[in-house]
Amino acid sequence: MRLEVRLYATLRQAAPASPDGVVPLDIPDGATVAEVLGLVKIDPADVRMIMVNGVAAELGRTLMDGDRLGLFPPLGGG
Amino acid sequence: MSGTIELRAFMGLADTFRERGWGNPRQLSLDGPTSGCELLAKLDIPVEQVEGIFINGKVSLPPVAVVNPGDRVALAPPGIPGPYRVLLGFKRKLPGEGE
Amino acid sequence: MFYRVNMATLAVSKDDGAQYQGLGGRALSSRIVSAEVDPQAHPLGASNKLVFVTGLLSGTGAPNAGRMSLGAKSPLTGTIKESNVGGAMGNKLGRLGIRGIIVEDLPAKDTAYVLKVSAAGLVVEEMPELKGLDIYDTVAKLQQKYGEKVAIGCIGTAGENKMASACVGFTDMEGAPTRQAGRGGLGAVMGSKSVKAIIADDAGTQMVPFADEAAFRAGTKKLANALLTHPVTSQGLPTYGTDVLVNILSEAGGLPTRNFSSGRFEGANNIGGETLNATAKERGGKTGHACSPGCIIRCSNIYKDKKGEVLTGGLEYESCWSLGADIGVDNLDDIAVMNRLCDDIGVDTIEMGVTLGVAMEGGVASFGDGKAAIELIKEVGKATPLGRILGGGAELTGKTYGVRRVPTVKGQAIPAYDPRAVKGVGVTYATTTMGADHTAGYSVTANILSVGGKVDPLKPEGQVDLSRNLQIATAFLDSTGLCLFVAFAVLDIPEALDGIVEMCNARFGWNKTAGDYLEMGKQVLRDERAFNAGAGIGAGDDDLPEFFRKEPLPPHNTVFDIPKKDLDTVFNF
Amino acid sequence: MGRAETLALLAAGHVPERYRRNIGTIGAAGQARLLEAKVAVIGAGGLGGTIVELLARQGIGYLKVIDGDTFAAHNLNRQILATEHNLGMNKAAAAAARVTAINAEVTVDAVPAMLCADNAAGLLAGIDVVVDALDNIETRLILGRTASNLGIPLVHGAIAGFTGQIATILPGDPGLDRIYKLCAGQAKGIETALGNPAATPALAASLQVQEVVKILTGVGRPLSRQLLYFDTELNLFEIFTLG
Repeated sequence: MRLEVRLYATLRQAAPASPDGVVPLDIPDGATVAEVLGLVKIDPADVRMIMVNGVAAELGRTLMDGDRLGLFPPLGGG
Repeated sequence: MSGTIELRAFMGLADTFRERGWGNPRQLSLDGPTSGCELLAKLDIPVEQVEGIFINGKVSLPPVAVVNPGDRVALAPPGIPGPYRVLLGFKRKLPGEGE
Repeated sequence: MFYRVNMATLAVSKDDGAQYQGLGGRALSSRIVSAEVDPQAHPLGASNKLVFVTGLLSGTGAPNAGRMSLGAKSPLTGTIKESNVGGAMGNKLGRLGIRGIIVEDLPAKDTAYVLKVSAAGLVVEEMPELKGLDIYDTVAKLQQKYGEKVAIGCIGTAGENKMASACVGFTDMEGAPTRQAGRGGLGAVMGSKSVKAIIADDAGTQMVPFADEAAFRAGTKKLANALLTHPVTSQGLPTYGTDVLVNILSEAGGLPTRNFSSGRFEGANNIGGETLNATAKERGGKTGHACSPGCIIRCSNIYKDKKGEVLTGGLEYESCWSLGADIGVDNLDDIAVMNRLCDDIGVDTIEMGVTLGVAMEGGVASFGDGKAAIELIKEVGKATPLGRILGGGAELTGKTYGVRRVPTVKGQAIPAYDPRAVKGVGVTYATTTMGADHTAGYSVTANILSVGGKVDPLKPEGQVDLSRNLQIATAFLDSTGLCLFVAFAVLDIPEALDGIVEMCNARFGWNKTAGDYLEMGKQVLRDERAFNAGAGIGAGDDDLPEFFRKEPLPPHNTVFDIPKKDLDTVFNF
Repeated sequence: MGRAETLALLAAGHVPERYRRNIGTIGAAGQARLLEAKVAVIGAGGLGGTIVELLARQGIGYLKVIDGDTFAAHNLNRQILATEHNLGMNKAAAAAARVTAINAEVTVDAVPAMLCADNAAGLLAGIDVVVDALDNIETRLILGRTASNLGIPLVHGAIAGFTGQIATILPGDPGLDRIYKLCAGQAKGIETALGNPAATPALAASLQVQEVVKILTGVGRPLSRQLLYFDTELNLFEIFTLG
């Protein structure tokens, strides 16, 4: 099944071929967010917010065909 | 039977008195016996700003207080701490109980 | 976790205190003292123990849960004593997972020890350079050595000299020693064991564990909401502090004036909260100061002198009264100087002020002479013979000068509500296990115990029942680590009590009801009564001094007329 | 003119000149609500400086500015309150001085201390809206928990590089720990690598101020249970649901 992964800020460095941070990705059925992180080679420790179709989600969330997965690093500055 | 009362205000009401340029204590003349609510109306102080009225050192609640000329009167707003609320008789009404 | 420190061997041991499960604060300190101290022990001897304990909610970050308890047999009253204190330490000890520190025996040598507790454990350090220092200097030296973030409780020279009115001073959140475990002379017990200070450093600790964190937060919100909406806790106390009571009690004819000879003070307004607040504004001091972590009531203050220098902090109603009206002084600056001296030397301000009132009655100085009063307190600091008499408290001073009107119960000075005009508190003074103590029966739980104020403060009817229920509820609140002032909100907003019950349950995974917690309060009083009986202090001692029954108090000209036999029924529960 | 007089004028339907350009969006009643409101701004750096500036101009009646830090040269690129003349000055004190210069009707309290678990509840009691303008995650979580315990709406903002995020957490909403859920023990975010350029904090701060105004006046729809994320490198502005 196909997924649209959107990488924000520093996480875009994980997909240098997609400078806009939008990475289409084929994944096995029933894959979780954590497994997708492995596929795109992003350390879960660098991800602080996960959005699936615009709604906050967890690492263990099972993804569906056509889902849009947003991954965010932590922003703490002021 | 008219005469004056000696009126004091505490806590935030003391600020009100000062802002209005009133003395604290303030001498106020009354025509005769005056209810607590009438007194507060005369002073243009909303009744909800007064929890208890001391009349000669004893606490009354505004709706039942009666002030007579010659009395020493003091206005206590809500928000004064201390055991007084039970021990001095401010706290009269229990939840679910009438006056 | 409990630490035991033996001052004779300087050995420190650690255990889980299985025998004290389920207890905190006053319930815990009184249980330890009644179980482990011989009631016949000399308060300054090897058999007495000094305990520092946290409350059930200490360290949780719950609103106003920053208090802790000290316990021992009191050198002032000869009774059991729980002295409750705010400041920064209760929270830190709670975060460190400490339920109690029990200090035992007497040291072999005359020096100054510091007990330092941190995540690494408790160590005893000898710091002879602290000996002879008063509290502000001691704190400054300790902060130099251990940093400004530690919480400190220490004694001054009054404690070192084992004066019966010596307190233990604790630092607030800014590190100023403005909070005292004031009553009952526990500073002298600490001095007898040569413990100059106790220090808590909570660096590296995590949040305390909860059996059910979500339920705990829900309870927290109920209490916080009540405190933030009740006019006493959200407006009156933050703006004016406790000192706002001076005018009120004077108006009610219950403000003891010139050694309890009148109930109304003509200078009340000069020393009351309204003036304190205006002075703070004018000089850049502060009202609305929080003394302990999590405090959202913020009744404390910082008082500056005419030059704008910080003079003292935590200037409370009781101190403004004792060092003011009770000695006829109507000058807030003089009172602030006296408060600072008492906090520095380390004596209880209530005991000191009442003692000065008795001394003035005995002709040592004139009522209203603030400057003379300041000099007399300095005598205490110098430990001259006169200073030692005054530091020994009101009863000793009364005997020394042949004064007939000595306002004490079981040797402890009566606080700022005259029992002839506020009779309910008179019952509490007469009967509490602590010696005269106004906080032993605060205005709590009128709703849950159906003891609303159907009482007339000038009449005897109903006062015994009122006092009984207040004492029980207070004993429970003193066990939680919550500040007693949450009681104002609890009185009118039932959800506040629900919140307290839910927090205690969710902290430990209990399923107790409000009734169960009040049972804990009753058990506290039973423990304390049993200890006092063993010490030879029984129902016969539960009364006020004779003059309260004989001398009418102006302006209401009433006497204390609750029959002794009725007082003896307070503990029928 | 003092705040009391302004409030009396507003109640009588007259808008003092200094607030006239506010009225088209929030109305005279809204302006009165702002003048009666108490807002605490935690942090007076990149975000907080602009927030304080705008809140003072908007006419918030009471501001409490909490920051124990002092200005240093590396603040000059973005912190609107930092100047070459006040390096070394406490940030909260500088904010208070700026507020007084802008709008004397605003009562301002400067608290020259860092917010921490010990003092948070005391400092926030009685406040109507809290603005998170902090620069580290650890303190943000303390702030979030305290605001939640006290039932105070919180407007969160954080930045790093070209990116920023804003969220409003009303009492009962999922809290800041939802946003920083996986951050336990991590004090800082990617700003340590990306830095904080001049415009990003101002952009985030403006959005935060707009949230405060909406919460207090009831006008518009706050970002409750939502998070606005912007990435100006790609001109992305996206709103996510926090659930």
